[in-house]
Amino acid sequence: MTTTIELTAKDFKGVDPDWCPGCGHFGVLNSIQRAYADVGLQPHEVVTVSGIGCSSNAPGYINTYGMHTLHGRALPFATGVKMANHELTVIATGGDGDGYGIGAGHFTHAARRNVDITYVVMNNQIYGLTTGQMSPTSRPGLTTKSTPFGSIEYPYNPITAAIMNGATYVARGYSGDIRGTTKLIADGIRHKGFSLIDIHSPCVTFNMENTHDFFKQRIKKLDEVEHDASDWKQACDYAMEWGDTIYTGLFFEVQSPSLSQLDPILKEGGPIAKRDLQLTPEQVDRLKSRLM
Amino acid sequence: MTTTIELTAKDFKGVDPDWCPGCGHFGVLNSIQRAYADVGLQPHEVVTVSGIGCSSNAPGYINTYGMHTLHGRALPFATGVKMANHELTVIATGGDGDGYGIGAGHFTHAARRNVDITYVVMNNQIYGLTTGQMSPTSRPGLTTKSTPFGSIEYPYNPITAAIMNGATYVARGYSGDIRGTTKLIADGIRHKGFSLIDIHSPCVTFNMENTHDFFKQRIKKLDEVEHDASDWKQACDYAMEWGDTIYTGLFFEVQSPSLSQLDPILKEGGPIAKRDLQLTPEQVDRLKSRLM
Amino acid sequence: MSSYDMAIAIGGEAGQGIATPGDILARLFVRRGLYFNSYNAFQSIVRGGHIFLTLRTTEEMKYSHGDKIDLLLCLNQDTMDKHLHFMKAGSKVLYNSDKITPGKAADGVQLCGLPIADLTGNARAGLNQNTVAVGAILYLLGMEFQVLKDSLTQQFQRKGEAVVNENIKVAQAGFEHAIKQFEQFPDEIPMLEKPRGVWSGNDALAMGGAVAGVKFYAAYPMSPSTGVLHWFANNGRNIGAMVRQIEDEIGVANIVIGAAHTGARTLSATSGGGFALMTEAIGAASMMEIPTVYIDVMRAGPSTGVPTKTEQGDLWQALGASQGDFQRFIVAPIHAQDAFNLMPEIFNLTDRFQCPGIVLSDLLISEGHYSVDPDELDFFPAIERGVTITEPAAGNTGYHRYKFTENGVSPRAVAGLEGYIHVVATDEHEENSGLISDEFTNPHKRRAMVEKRSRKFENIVAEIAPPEIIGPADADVTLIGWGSTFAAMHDALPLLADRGITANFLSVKWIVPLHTERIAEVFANANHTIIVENNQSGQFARYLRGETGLVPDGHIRKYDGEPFMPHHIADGVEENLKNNTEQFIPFQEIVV
Amino acid sequence: MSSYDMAIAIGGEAGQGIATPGDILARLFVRRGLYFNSYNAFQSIVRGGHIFLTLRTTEEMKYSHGDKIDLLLCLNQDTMDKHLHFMKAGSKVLYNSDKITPGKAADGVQLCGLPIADLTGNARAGLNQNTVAVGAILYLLGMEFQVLKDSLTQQFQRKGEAVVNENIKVAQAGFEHAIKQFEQFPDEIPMLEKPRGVWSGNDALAMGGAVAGVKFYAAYPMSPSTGVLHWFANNGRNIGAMVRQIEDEIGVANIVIGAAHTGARTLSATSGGGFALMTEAIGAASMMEIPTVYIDVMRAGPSTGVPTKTEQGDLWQALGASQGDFQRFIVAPIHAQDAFNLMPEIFNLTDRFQCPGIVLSDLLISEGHYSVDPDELDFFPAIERGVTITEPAAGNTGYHRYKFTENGVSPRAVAGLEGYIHVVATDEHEENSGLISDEFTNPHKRRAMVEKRSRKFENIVAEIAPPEIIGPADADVTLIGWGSTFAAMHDALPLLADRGITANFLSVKWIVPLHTERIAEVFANANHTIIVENNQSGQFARYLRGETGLVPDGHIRKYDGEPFMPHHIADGVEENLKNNTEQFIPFQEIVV
Ligand SMILES: Cc1ncc(C[n+]2csc(CCOP(=O)(O)OP(=O)(O)O)c2C)c(N)n1
Ligand SMILES: Cc1ncc(C[n+]2csc(CCOP(=O)(O)OP(=O)(O)O)c2C)c(N)n1
Ligand code: SF4
Ligand code: SF4
Ligand SMILES: [Mg+2]
Ligand SMILES: [Mg+2]
Repeated sequence: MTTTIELTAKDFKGVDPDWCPGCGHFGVLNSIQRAYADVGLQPHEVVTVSGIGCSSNAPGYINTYGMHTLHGRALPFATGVKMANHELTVIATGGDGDGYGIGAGHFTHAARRNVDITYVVMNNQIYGLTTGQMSPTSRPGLTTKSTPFGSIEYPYNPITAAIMNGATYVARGYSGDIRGTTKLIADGIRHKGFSLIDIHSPCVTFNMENTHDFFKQRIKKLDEVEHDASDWKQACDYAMEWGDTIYTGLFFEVQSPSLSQLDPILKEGGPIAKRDLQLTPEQVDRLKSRLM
Repeated sequence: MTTTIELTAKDFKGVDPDWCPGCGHFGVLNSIQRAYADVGLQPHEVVTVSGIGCSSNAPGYINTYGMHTLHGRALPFATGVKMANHELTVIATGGDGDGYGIGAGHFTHAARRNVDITYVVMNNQIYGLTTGQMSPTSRPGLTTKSTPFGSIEYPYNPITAAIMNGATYVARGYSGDIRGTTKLIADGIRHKGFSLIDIHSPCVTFNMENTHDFFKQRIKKLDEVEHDASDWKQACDYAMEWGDTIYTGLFFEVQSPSLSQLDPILKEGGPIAKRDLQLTPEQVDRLKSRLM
Repeated sequence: MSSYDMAIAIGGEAGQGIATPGDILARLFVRRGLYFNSYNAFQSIVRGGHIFLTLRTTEEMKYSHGDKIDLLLCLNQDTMDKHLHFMKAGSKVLYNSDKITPGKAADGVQLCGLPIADLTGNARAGLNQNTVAVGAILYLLGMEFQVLKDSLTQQFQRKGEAVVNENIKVAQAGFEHAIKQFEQFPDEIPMLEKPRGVWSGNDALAMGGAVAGVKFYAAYPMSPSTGVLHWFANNGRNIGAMVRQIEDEIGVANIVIGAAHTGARTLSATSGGGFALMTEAIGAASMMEIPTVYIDVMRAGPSTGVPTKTEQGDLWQALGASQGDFQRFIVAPIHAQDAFNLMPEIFNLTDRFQCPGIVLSDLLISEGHYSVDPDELDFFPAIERGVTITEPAAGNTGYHRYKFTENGVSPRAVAGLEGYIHVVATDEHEENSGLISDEFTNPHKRRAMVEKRSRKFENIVAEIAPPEIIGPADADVTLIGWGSTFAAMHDALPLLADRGITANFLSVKWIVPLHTERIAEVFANANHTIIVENNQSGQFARYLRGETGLVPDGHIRKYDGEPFMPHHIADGVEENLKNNTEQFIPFQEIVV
Repeated sequence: MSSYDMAIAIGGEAGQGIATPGDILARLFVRRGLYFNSYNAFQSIVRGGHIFLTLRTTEEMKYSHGDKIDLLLCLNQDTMDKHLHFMKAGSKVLYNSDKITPGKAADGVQLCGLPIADLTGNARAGLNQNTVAVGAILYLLGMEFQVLKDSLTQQFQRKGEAVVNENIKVAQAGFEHAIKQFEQFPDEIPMLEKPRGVWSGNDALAMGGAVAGVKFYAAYPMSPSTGVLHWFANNGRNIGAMVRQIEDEIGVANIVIGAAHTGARTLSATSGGGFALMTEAIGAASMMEIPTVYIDVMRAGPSTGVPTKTEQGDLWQALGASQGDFQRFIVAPIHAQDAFNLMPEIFNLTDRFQCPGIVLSDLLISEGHYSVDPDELDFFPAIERGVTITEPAAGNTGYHRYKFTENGVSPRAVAGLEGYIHVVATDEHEENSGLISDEFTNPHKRRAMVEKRSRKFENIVAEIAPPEIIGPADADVTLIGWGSTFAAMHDALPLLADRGITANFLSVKWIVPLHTERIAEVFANANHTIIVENNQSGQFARYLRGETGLVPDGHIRKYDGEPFMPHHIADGVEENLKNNTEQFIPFQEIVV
């Protein structure tokens, strides 16, 4: 049934994005599409799931199955898809507000459970779609519509948080670096378990501080330094650096069984979604005998 | 107005708890009451806020202002109290399900913002009040009513999570050690900023693994080892240990301005809650002039 | 004379092991083929407090725990003090005479003291008092000891022979003491041909889901819905279903939609507070047109309220769940077996009409235990998935997920199929899923899509059976209720007949769609109408008036946390007919 | 003849700077003391898409953006293509003739091409086309150039003299081109004595909160409510109020209760999806008896829906917010100034009756801009806190938070006071806050506490003013609406009069409590009743029938995302009177 022709990024193009010209999310979208092709996926084998936000519009722009759901809820939806049909490749896409603000609880627990999802966050350190308010990753002092005198909150570090929550693949990209980001996403898809790829993706309309220029001046690749991705302490050290240098690359990776590998119900019988709805007479007999 | 007599733990006693005999929470309650006395607080200057759970019944058992709120929401309520009247001492109490399960998002952000709240979690690695289901801190293999064949989830580590989220005082206690726990709570109250005291507090009815005996055999105090509480890496190392030795004590402490210290609105004018509701003519004139 | 009807109440505190004698007696009754039901009044506390378990067994089908107690077993002084006054002539009161002092009983009440220490040779007397009592009860009911022996053997065999023997010994002591000291009940306990089983309402909901094909169950624990989670946790492996405990109800409500999008039938259950958190997702499921079913087991509210008490207080929450106008089914089962039957029905409807379904159960139904005859249950119900596409297609099918159709239902392809790639979206969208909220917000397209969805429900009432009136035609009074009040209304009819009032009743289960024509017909044919509901504000009465304009002649309401007993309704009818009161609130006699 | 009434529409795409000419014109109008209102039709996209801003200025108070466009400014070809057909004789269409090709206009429409490159000497022509156009518009309206000069100076002075001069230069070029090429509108634009200001509905809500004493505002951004957050963020320091952006709406809904418990007046605003997440907390506030106010600015649903479009779709969500029966106020302001006035009123009520309040605004009111006369606003409204205790007391006061009282209101001590230590609880509780859900669940105490709370609302309708009918008595038709439909109903009356139909209307703002008697009176006195609402299922009609049994003769509904224009209502009335249709859904002519 499944025809396996080699596909290219183009085959994963959906409708044209209506993001602002120059928006960082274009680069991320591009990288996701390339990564799908690089991994050798077929569009119908992939489900791209998002919440709500500029970044969360991505599923419509991608030629795979897509779920464009509720603000902050991409991960529960994605987990549902993956658990019910673990043969599918499931990617969650979203923004910093969506994932680390309203979605922080789900992020914590999806990472902890090591659900086999690749989570691509387009982190612009602002709420874009709602026209520019502080986000959990906004840096102190950032002036936004909700902080006209500058933010006074300590920012959330998604990399260190993901590592501590139990994510087994944790990376940071920059949307201007399509080649690097593509590789991080592709490896994240290949990784079995929960992978986070947090991507700095400038909002050119509302965040006047964390711009393309800002990152271009500061980004340094972990490849260029000595970093052992199995060493969480070093990973956190690099991830915490936020000054003249900001690191991108794979911070942390470890192999441990993912939730679908752990749940005995998936050991045989194939995906939940494809099982017969009607019970078998044997199953019914067991249910009946429990009643008596 | 305020009369300052030296009070003892007794003065902080509310109605008698209806916990199961032997429940770990008794020790925590006791420690909280002692800590209030040790810090020299007056009952009416304190607000004890909780969610819902066996542990969350604590406010009724304590003679201070109390809010017994919604499951998982102790921290937003407590933050509201603290922000509106930062002269009050605000303690949040709760369980592992309440705080790290449904409340994980709030926990993340309250820690990040360094709200000056002391958060006392009675961690029994189970959902007690709902008669025994897996919690986020349940260890793999634990059989509970929702995991009759054993939990397959990786547990949440509140200590390392709190440190990475930005909490500025992070400790672990054991409810059987009332003296030690009292000190940790008292120091947490004295600390300016968000403090977590995660306390192993066995559920004698539903968790047959993480019992008093279990902890008595394993607990070792950080005082007994060389530990620098300003070193987050060492703190995480000790916190991750979960075998023959389980550490209690102060894992991490750092001083940085709390949210009420940072918000310029509190720099003068006293607590929000005590301000005149009616605007002044000058304030109104400024509002009017903005309209024109 | 009247058929066999025996109610046994056991009172004590949490931790005194009330469940065990309750379970043993229940099994003994249903093995004789008798009907059985039980109601447990307890508190939100794990040990201590006061528990009062009422077990009723009958020869004819009864749904409520009734109005009388024939036998009261006091496991502590408190029970004696609180409930003795309720006991009428001909009833019996058992108690441990070593520890409990009986109060002053009404004439004709037999006080049956059990000298537990003596009878058990003092061996672990506290723990064994329940078994002694069960032995005594067995005699009082006129059963042979052998059946109890078998039952105890089965119950304790996991704990070894010594425990079995010990239990049999003390039970026998109780039995023999009763022979010597107490009088049996005059009515002979029937022995019918076919044994029955026992289940709870939560078991029925879960099993109904299982036979409907639920293969993914997710939940966050919340009383009184947790029994559904426990059922799936215990039975999931047998039926090949995944069971996930999630971090909160928001996660639950959304994960089941994600799973359903792959084609699985998915289910979750919660109570009012958790349901409040789920509402946003319910609107999302409807907008994306993905079927899934949410159970709200109602408890006494508002807010945390009284977690261990019953109420029908979430009707308006279900009606008002999530913003905007959208399609969803709402059904309130009227008893446990109805709950089982409704699950496949609502799953078929949600699949066919591609929207979520809400099941409003309550603590009374869900935590009650009932006899059940498995042969009356359809374990292989028809599975109707409507125009759900689950097979791949080759090439470009030109598939549009939200295609305009005459009845508003668009063929739904599940995720992962070759040939049907599409996006589902909570933003308003076009036939091809393009967002109408973006770039060009076309009001005509928006209107057309709203109307497409709403067409699905235009003739929806034809899809469900109209509610049936029960009882004599042309009765003096017609009672109208919804959901769990079925039990008390059903059992109130004979009481009313005894008082010279003929009554019939209508139990509405489908809230959306509402069978307005049938209900209007019932009102039109009634001599006097009374709405019965277990809440304060008359949630159903207000909803019904809004949909039909119908206003009853009277109301009977209860909101003290306890369910109606049949005589509460009979009293209310009498009062109302005498025109004493338009709204009757019964007094709860049993206080735990 | 009729008084001055001028509607200007500006169409283009997001990012073309439509707001600036809109703001300049608005300021020019209100400085002349004219009434003004504007409606912006746009999409959920930050740049691109199609924006259509309608500005209406009138000599007499009008509430809606009206039915006609007198002057259309096309910033791109798309606007020309889409909206030219809408232009009637006597109207004018401005456009950049370098880039935009006019279509075929109706007779009597003046097409006014602006050769922007010529007029500006090509200097940054794109950016300046708006300013050229404003210059031309000024002439067409018959205003002197000087006022625009002042306005531009003020607008651009932050950017330096060069920018100011540049803008004045190109504006003047537009003005002079118009003098030479175009015909002025015949009506003279009035100059009244007293200048007005401008605000949005969200400004009005926020400022109403500020004068009511809000000192703690928390929110999570959500369109179309975010304007309230932005207002507080900008003005909080002036009024001494704390403003917090929280991680999600659940946090928001709960943090405001915590803050209110210390005695502060607290406020938050969201839209439907966020409100869904807040409902659990609203029930909690009511159970704990802590006052706070939640604003839901409704947008087109269900689910994410159409974030930039209006609808009155959350009425049932508000009515069904949270489980169980509990007390809360629900009010739907009918226009911006009403929103301002209602805020102190609902804060006083929630303080006096110790429960939450819900304000249902919608995108139409909240994001619309309106002229306002600050002297008509009460910035020092009475603050009534009822029996709120904010001063400490010495010694043991024997204080019980939930004391039984005749009217159900118990004195409420705020947290932190000496002498009043107590616990507030979401579990059912006794007078002294002891939990009824624990240890002993006493049904009588439970019932008494439910009744205490419900007594608070027994005579609550007396606390609010009844809705007033507007228009002639004994009219042919009586329109009934709620909330924002006030504007279109108000402005439809003269249209109907022109068509020979006398009409009056009732705009209901208080949903809970509902003034059932007054509404019944209005129905009784009406010759023909029609309910007008901006949703599909008739949410208010269904609620009204449930509360009163009243059923109107017809319905006018709209659910395409756009608000009613007055003629939509007039058409609906006509159709309905002709008995052509019981339910009229107007066709939306302007499509953006
Ligand atoms: C429950 C809920 N709350 C709020 C919103 C409004 N909202 C839509 S997108 C968004 C934030 C988007 O920020 P982010 O996730 O960082 O994405 P970005 O637009 O920056 O790419 C918010 C608050 C919503 N849709 N639903
Ligand atoms: C929204 C909501 N969901 C679920 C519940 C049910 N519930 C009450 S307490 C509890 C868990 C308690 O566990 P924990 O917080 O660990 O406290 P413990 O009882 O173990 O001390 C749950 C799930 C609730 N009250 N509200
Ligand atoms: S607002 Fe920001 S995030 Fe959104 S599309 Fe524009 S640039 Fe991108
Ligand atoms: S159930 Fe567990 S946590 Fe709850 S009171 Fe009993 S021992 Fe303590
Ligand atoms: Mg963002
Ligand atoms: Mg716990």
